[in-house]
Amino acid sequence: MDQLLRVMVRVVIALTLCFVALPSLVVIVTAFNDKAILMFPPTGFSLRWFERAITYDDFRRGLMNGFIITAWASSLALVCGTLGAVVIERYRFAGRRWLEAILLSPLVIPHFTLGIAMLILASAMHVERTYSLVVLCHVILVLPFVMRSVYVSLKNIDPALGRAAASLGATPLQCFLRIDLPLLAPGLAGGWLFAAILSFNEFTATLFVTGQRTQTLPVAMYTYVREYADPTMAALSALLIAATVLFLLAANRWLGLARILSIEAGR
Amino acid sequence: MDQLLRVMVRVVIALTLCFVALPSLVVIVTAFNDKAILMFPPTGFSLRWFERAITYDDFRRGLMNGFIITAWASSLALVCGTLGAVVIERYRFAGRRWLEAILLSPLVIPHFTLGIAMLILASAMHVERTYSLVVLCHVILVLPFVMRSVYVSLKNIDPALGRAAASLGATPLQCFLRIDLPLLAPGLAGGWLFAAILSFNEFTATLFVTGQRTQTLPVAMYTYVREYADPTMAALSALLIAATVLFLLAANRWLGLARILSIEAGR
Amino acid sequence: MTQTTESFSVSVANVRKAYGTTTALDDVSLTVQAGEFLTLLGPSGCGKTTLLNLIAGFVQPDQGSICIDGESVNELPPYRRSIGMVFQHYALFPHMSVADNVGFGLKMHQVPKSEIAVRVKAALEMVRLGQLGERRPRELSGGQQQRIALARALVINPKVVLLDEPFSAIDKNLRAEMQVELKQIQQRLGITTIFVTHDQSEALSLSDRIAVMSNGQIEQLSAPADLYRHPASSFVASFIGDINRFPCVIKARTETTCTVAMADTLLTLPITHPALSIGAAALLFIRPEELTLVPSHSDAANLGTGQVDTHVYQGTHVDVYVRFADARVLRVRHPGWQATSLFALGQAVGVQANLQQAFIFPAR
Amino acid sequence: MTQTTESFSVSVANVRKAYGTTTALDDVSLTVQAGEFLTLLGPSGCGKTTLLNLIAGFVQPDQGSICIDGESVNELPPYRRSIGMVFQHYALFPHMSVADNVGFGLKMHQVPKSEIAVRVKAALEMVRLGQLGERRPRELSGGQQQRIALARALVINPKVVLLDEPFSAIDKNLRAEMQVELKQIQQRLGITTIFVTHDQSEALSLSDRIAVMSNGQIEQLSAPADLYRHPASSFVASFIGDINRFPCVIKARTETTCTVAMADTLLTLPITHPALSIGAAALLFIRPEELTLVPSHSDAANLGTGQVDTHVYQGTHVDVYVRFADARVLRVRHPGWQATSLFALGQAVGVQANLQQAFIFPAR
Repeated sequence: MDQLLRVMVRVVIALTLCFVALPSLVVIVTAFNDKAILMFPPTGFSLRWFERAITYDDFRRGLMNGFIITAWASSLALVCGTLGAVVIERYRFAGRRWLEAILLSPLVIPHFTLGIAMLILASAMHVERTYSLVVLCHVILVLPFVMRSVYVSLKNIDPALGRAAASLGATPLQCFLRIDLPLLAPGLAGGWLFAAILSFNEFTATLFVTGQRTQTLPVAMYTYVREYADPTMAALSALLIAATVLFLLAANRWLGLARILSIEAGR
Repeated sequence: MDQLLRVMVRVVIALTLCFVALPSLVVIVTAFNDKAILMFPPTGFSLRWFERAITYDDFRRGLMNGFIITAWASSLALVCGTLGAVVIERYRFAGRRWLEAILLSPLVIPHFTLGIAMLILASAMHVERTYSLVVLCHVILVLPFVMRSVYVSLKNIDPALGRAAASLGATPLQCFLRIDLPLLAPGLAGGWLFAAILSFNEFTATLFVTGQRTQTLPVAMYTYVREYADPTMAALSALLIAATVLFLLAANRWLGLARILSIEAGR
Repeated sequence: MTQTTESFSVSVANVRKAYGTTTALDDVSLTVQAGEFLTLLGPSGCGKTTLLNLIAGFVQPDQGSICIDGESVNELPPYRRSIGMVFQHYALFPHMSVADNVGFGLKMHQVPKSEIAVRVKAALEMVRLGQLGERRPRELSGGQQQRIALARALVINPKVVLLDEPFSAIDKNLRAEMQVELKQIQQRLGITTIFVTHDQSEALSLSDRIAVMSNGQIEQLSAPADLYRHPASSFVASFIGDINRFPCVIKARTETTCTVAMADTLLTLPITHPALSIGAAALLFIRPEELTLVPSHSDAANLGTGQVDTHVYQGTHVDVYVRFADARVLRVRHPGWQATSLFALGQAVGVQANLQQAFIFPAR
Repeated sequence: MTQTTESFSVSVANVRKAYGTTTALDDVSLTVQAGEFLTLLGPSGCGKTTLLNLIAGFVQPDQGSICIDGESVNELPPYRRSIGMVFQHYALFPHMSVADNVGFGLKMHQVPKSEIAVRVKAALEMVRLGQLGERRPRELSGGQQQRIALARALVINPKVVLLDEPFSAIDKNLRAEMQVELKQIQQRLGITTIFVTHDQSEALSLSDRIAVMSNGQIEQLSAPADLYRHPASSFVASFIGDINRFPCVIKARTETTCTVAMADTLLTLPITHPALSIGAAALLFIRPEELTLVPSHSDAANLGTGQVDTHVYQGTHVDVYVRFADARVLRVRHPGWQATSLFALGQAVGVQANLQQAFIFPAR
């Protein structure tokens, strides 16, 4: 009985692993096809789709836009999310639960709705589809993830440390700068990183708020895919996957994967 | 100095709250406009867009599809995610960190890439754009969130409980069924719920893997928005937001919001 | 008012504090003399930590005033109160070296760098850890960490040092050593010290005076030997030291003595509480070391005769539990180790009490 | 082999266990007699918990065999070993009522429902909590929870009950009471018991025999009074009870006595360890209660004269710390409370030792 269960558990886990890993593998393999068609398995070997992915103008512009938007959005979200997490974790006040619920709400509001809302807002305020609009939209989307990361890090700071610092003459500001901030740093870095990855990959809401000039890489990819069916898309995806893996491996050494993906469960 | 800081903190938090809450409010208000245009602020009051949202055929079919896909995807992800979390948390083996990394990878792989990969896979295996394809895709996407929720719940179970049960004569299977499972139940329910909300709202990958017959609500909405610019979209979004809020309020009473959104930080 | 408070290092007057509907402190007043080692002792939830946090400034009183060195500090935040504080779990800053931890308070007080180095070195040598300045806190043992925390609190020359159960997380075998070290440092520096603990033996060994607290009030404030030898209430008698407790009834009383009936025995003993009237129910307390085992039915057996129930060996002595016919169990302390063989389990023995050292309080 | 092990309730033979490069147990052998209360005592990391987990089956030995009631259990999983186990933090199932917790083991052993109810009731009454069956564990105090955990472990009539520091999370003032209760239940049921603790006073008071462990090995296995009065090594002497320790040098020896030089004093005392050769460095141990304070420069002051350094009051006695000219500090136990006034701080006093009760071991 127990033996049977053990085997079943292994089978389910193996299947799950396959299905989770398969799509990425398929995309990577497909990218090396020599024919101008998205097909698996490939019929020949070629690197030309990689060349096209790297040299295609819209992708280059999308990548640059993505970096700009991601950098701003993650950094702003980090500031707002840290403040929110500190206020919610450290102070007890009426409406604390409401504040928390509102800050976390982008987790459950469809990105779709957010995109449309931003579009309506922009037109109401006669704002162009500028970078700020996209950045604002992304800040809202990644805020909950940053908050979670900071929140977990905050929970792991012994409240007695703040009291110790105060008894030694540190004002609340000195205490925050010299005690809390250095101890939060890994959590902040992890939160920023995760937010950056999410922001860089965001498509749904971005589709509504970007124009030709401000479009990010995923939007450029979507536009491309509607015109061409060649493996350039796959090649670009493979490059992105490789970059993400390298990036995370590097970050993992400094921060730990669990911290980046905010899955650590307290102390 | 400290006083100034306090004021600044309040201003930043107030601004953040505004920007996070604003889009939802704008969408809801816009939905009541009487003109056939997405405009804020509205110029008159009407409920006709709500009527249209409820009666429009594609939306009805999308809703039904969404329910079917969401129910299957969340439930399958719950089983796989629970097994994955239990194996990673309870057993120490070579490749444990790799297993964890692969199961969590959908957090950082663009949904876009996943959608394309599923499309390539489906055509390679000559599979139609059926429900199973969409379900599979969603299982992969929500798996990390379920795993995180279960993982946190598992961490909160005192390992001594399992030993106590064993010393009292419980086999590993009895121990799992009578001790672990009842104690995991709230975490499982929270994980399922969060997965369901994410799956229901997913757009990017779904866009690639659904056909006319299997399209979910977000895809139907996208199709609609490309044809019409009237407030029906806003009305539908408002209805979805209302439903989500009611749903979460109800679940909050039983499970706690922190548990549903997996932001609790251990004990 | 100022005149009376000026002579004290710390004075707490009529302080009240409630959390919601729970009263944490109920009209507590207390004065601590300069250089005194005062302990707040009580079970968890008695209000001792709340009182400490009020003095430190981490908690605001609902009512009442707190003075340090004769000045009211009610309006001062913790970082202006000139206190040194030591916490249960050390609360060392994990991202700083030991030397930076100890120097943190001096830095906050804008002491010049060169002076900081000198004073940190002296403080570390005071706690006999002069060579550990470059280490990180997590590399040290619990006892070492707490000594660093003590050095950090003392190096800023605070007006008063507050210690919140500082030894409760430290291995029991190291605790006695740490206690002696703390007491010697405190005596050498002559610094006013307020110490919170729930461990009565720790309180007895360290303090000049002990405030025994219960339910947000101070039950008794006395020197350790007074507390042990003349408890003011049945709570204090039960909480301090090992003790036997029996219900009894007052049968007769004079100015200084009273006669009580306990089961079928009549005992005459000194009065230890004013509110004892004839016929009232009372509680009789007597310590195990004031009891002696005698042959059964001996005339000396003024508490009666029972059976040996259990031996509890403790190295320096054996506690013999004697069970009476009416199910009362008495704990009798017998020095050395021979009691286990002298008084076998089940054997009938008489119990003789030194009634001059018994306490009697009204039953509440 | 079977013959020798059959007469013991639990027997552990030549067990080794390593975690990576750390040796947790190094060739440990141990036999526990039926009905015996045996304690594994040692500092954290000494291997005592590993040994308990090996007997329970939660950990597999690298080498060696474990028998329960004469049968090897090496190949049996924990749920087939017929053990009852009590954990430090109670480990009650939080989603079950107290009665369901206690009945869980019976259910797992397929006992009929009606019998479960009867046996659960009896077990709860044994720990004097008969009325709490319907409560949830979290509604109970720590002491009550641990009594429930004990009832749960005992109700299945295990061959041996294993207790892993069961009282260390319990309030100190309740601990003594719980210890007496455990000992009485154990004696009444006559059940073989293995108890793990790092608290030597708990070990002394409860055990029939104590195995003192250090670095994965058993240093001494003796009855409590033997351990206290005849320690076999300097580790045991330091770990059990309060004790003074001094380096000294062996100057002369006979069959039964030796003469040692400590600072400028010569002392003659009984030999307590075979490996003591003339000229070797040694450690002299003597308990505070074997020392007496005498007038300074009295002939009786066989340990010399020093100054009173600190008093540590403990209710039943005062420990007086005497500092000698060579910085040695001696702890002298004086019964009662008068020592604080009899021997003022700074006063010169002589120290007399009862050398018949001193221990001497080679310095390692």
